[in-house]
Amino acid sequence: MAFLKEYISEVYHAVSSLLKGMRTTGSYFVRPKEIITQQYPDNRADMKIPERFRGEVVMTHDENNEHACTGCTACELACPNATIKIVTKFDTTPEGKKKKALDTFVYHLELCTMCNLCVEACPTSAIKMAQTFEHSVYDRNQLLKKLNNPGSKLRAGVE
Amino acid sequence: MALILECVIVMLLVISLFAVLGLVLVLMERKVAARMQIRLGPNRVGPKGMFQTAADTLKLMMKEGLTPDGADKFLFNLAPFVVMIAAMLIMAPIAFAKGFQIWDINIGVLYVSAVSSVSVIGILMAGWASNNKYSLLGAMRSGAQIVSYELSAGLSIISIVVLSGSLQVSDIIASQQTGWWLFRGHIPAIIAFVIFIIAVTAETNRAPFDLAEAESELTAGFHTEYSGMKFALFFLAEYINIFIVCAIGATLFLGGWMPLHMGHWEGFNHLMDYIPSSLWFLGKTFFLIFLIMWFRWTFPRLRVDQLLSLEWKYLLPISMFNLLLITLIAIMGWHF
Amino acid sequence: MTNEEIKQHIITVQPNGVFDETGEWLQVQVEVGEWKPFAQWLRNDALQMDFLFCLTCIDWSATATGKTLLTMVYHFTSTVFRHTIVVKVKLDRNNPEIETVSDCWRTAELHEREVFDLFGVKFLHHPDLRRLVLTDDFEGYPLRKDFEDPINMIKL
Amino acid sequence: METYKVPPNGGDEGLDTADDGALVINVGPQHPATHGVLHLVITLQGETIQKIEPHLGYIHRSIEKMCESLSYRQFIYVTSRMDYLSAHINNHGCALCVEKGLQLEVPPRAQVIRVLMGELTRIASHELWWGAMAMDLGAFTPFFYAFRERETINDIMEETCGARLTMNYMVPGGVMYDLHPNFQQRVKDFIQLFNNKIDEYDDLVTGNIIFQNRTKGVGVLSAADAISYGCTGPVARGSGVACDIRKLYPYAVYDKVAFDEIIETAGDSYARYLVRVKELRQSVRIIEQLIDNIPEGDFQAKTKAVLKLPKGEFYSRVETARGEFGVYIVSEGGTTPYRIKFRSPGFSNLSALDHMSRGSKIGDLMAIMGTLDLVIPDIDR
Repeated sequence: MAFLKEYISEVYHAVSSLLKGMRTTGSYFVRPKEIITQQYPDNRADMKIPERFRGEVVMTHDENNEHACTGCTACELACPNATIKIVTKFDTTPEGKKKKALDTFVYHLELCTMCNLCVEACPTSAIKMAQTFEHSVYDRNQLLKKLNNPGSKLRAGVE
Repeated sequence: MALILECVIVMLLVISLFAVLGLVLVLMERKVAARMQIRLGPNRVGPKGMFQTAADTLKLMMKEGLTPDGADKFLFNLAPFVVMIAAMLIMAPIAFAKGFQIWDINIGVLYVSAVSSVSVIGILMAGWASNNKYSLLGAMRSGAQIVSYELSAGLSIISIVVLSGSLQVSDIIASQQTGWWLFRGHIPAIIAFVIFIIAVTAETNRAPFDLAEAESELTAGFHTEYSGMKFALFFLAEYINIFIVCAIGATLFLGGWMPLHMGHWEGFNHLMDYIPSSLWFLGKTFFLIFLIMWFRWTFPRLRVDQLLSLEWKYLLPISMFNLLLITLIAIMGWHF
Repeated sequence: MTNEEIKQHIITVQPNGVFDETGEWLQVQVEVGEWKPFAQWLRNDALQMDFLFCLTCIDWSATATGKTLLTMVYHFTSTVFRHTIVVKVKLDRNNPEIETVSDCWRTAELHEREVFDLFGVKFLHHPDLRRLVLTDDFEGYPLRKDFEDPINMIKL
Repeated sequence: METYKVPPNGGDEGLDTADDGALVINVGPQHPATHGVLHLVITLQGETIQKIEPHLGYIHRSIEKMCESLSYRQFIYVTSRMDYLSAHINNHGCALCVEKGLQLEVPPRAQVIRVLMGELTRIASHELWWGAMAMDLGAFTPFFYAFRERETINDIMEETCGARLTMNYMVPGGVMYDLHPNFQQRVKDFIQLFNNKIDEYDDLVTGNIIFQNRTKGVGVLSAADAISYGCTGPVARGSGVACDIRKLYPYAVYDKVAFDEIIETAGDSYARYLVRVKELRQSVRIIEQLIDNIPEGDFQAKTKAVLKLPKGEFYSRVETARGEFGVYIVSEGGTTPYRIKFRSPGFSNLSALDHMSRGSKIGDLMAIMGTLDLVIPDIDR
C-alpha cells in the first residue's frame, strides 16, 4: 500500500510540475504585450544607438573641411591589427619650412575590431568612433576607407 | 461511372485538404511558438505573415531533391510517400461534419489504430535507406516508441468503445448526443483522455517525445538526409498526423461534430445547435492541436529509456486499470 | 604551509633542486631525469599537490642565453593545504623528451598533447600522444620562436 | 570532368572500424548541440556511449602566439575573443597580470566598476547557458526568456563600454572610460526585472520533472576526479570542490562584498545546473551591494604611454563564468610579452567529458555537455 501511495504521489508531483511549466508559457501566450522583438529594418528611424557605441573609426572635419590629424602615427602604433596606415607628406609652412603632415589616413574596416585603442591613443582627438553599424557590402574593397576628406587640411593651431 | 467520379472528387478533396491543412498548421505552430516565446513569428510575407508557409512550400519545391550516394535509392525515395499515404488513409473514417464522412466503415476506430502504425514503416525505411548513422538511430528509436505507445493509445480508444458499444465512428458520435464522453464517463474517462493525448503526442513524434528527430542529439534523426520536396512530405505528414489524431481524440472524447449540450438547458442547447457542426468539429480538433503545440514549446525532451519507462511503468498500468474501471461503469450503467 | 616548510620538504627528496623565491610562488627546478618520481612524490606525499592548474612550455631560443633551451612549467596547488608551487624542468630544445604526468593528474593528458602539438615536446609513456589542434601532417611547432608561416602570419 | 564520389561508408574510413558492433559517430564540427565547432568522435554500443574523443583545433587562432607580438595594452582585446561570454572577466585577468608586473595600484572606483561589470557578465553568461542548456534538452522556449534578460545586460554594456560582447573595457590601470550617467539606474532596473523573472526559470525548467529526470544522476563526477581533471568553476563546485577564485584568492573588491560560494555535492548534471542557477542570485547580491557604493575618484591610474614589464614571470587568475582563468606572462623586460599562456577553464573541463559520459546514453551527453558549459573558442584559443 505504501508503494501505491508513493506511486500516486509521484504521478501527482510529475503532473503538477508539468502544469506549472505550461502555466508559464500559456501566460505569455495570452499576453502579447510582453513581446520584445524589434522590427529592425522598419524601426531604423527611431532606433537609439548609444553615443559610445563603437561602429567604425571616422575623422572629424569642421565646416572649413579641416581636421586635427597631424600624422603622428600614434594610432597606427596603437592598433593591434594593422588596421590603420598613415601616409604622410611634407608641407611647406608659410615661413618656408618643411613640415610633416597627413596625406592619407587609410583605414581597413575589414580588419578593425573596434577596440578603441586608436581613439585613446590620439593626442589631438582627430579621430573618433561613429555609431554606424550597417557595414555589409558586396565587395571587400569598399571597406578600405580614406578617412580624411579630399582637400582637407590641418586645423590651425593643432600641434 | 458515378463511383469513379465520386472517387476522383474525394481524392481531390483529400489532397487539397492536405495542402491547406499543412499550410495552416505550420503557420499556426510558428505563430503559437512565437507568442509563447515572446516574439512575433513570421510577419513578412503577406498580411501578418499569412503566406509565409506558402512561400516556404514554393522554396522547398524549387530545391534540389538530393539522394545521397550511399543510400538505397528505391527505399530512400519511397519512404516519404509511405508516410504520406499512411496519413492519407487514416483520413477515411473521420466525420468532418454531420453526415460528411468519406467512409463510414463499421470498424472505423480499429481501422484508424491499425493504419496509423503503418507510418512507422516509412520512418524505419527512411532511417535505414539514408545510410546515415544519425538516421538509423532516429529510426530505431521511432520504432520502439511507436510500438510502445500504440498500446496505451489503443487502450484509451477501447475505453470509449466500451462506453459507446460500437467501433463505428458515426455510432460513437451519435452516442454522445446527450453529452460528451469526457464528461459523462466520470474521472476514468478524463484519465483515458489524458493518456490518449500523451500517447498520440508520442505516436506523432512530437516534442517532448520527438526522439526520432531529437534535433540536439541526432541533428534531424530519420530525415537528416532528406531535402526539398521529399523533406516537405515528411514535414507535411507530421502535421497531418497531428490533425488526424486530434480529430480522433475530438471524435472519441469530445463528441466529434456534436454541439455542446448541457443537460436540460433547452435555450442553451438550441443556441449551440445554431453553430454549424463542421465548426464544432474543427474547433475541438484545433483546440487539441493547440494543446499538443503547447506541450512542444514548454517541455524538454525525454531520454529514450525514460520514454519507454514512462509508457511501460506508468501509462500502460494506469490505462489498463482505468479500462477496468470504465468497463465497470459501462456494465453498471453508472455513466450519465 | 609556508614557502620555507615546502622548501624543507622538497629538499628531502630533491637535494639538488634549484629554488627561486622571487616570484609570487616558490619555484623549484628539477632535472628531467628526476622529474617523474618527484611528480609522484608531489602528488601523493606530504605536499598533496593534487591540482595541476597550468601546464605549459617556454621556448627560450629568442634570448641570448637559451638557444637550445625549452622549459616545462607546471603550476600546482594543493586543495588540502592551499599552497602553490611552480616546478620547472629544463629540456634540450633539439630533442625535448620528458616523462608524462598524465597518470598523476588526468588533466595533464590534454595539456601535454597541446604542448606536444605546439612545442614538439615528446612526453614519454603518454597514453595517446597525437597532435591536438593541428592536423596530423602539420610540419613545425607554431609556438616555438623560430616558427615561420609566410602565408598565415602577418608581421606588423 | 571528374566528380567526387562519396565512399560507401560516408567518408569516415578509419573511424568506422570498431569491430564489436560498436557504432562510431561524429558529433560535430557542425552539430546543433556542440554550440560551436567542437568535434567529438563517439563510440556507441546501441545508445550507450563507450568512448568520447574530442578533436580540437577548428578555430584555433593561436592567440598565445599573437600576443607575443602585441604590446601590453594591445593584447587585452584579443582575450575577449577567447571566452566571448566572459569577455570582461578575461580582460580583467589580463589587466590584473599586467598590473601585477607594473606594481600598479588600481583606483578604488575602477576596482568596483570592474567587479560590477564582471558580475553582470557572469549573469549574462549564465543566462545564455541556461537557455542553451534547456534547448539542448529539447525545450526551446526558455532560450528566449533567457535572452530577454541577457539583452538588457547587453544594452547596459553597450551604453557604458561601447560594445555588446567584446567590450575591451579594461585597460592596465583601470577601465577605459567612466561609467555612463545612466548606468546605476539601468542596473537597478535590470535587477528588478531579473528578480521578477527568476522564479519563472524554476517553474519552467528547474522544477520540471522531465528536466530533473534528464539531469539527476547523469554524468557524475566525483570530487577527486574533478580535481584530477583540473575542473574549476561550477563544474567542480557541483562536485563539492571549493574552488571559487573570488573567495580563495580575492582580487579587486571581492574580499569586501558578502556573497556565498555555491557548492553542491552530488556531482551530477543537476548539481552543476543548481550551482549556476544559484550563482545568478549571488551575482545579483554582489551587484546590489556595490551599485550604490561606487566610490568617487579616478577610473584609471596614471600609466606611461609605453608599458614595459620587468623581467620575470607573472601569474594572475580570475573566476570567469566557466571557472578559473589564468594568465601567465613571461617577460624579458620588453614592451611585448616573451611568452604568454592562458589557462582557460573550458579546456580542462572538456578533458573530463570522456570520463563523465562513459556508460551513459547519447541523450545524456547533451545534458553533460550542457552543464559543462563549453565555449569552443575558449578551448581552442
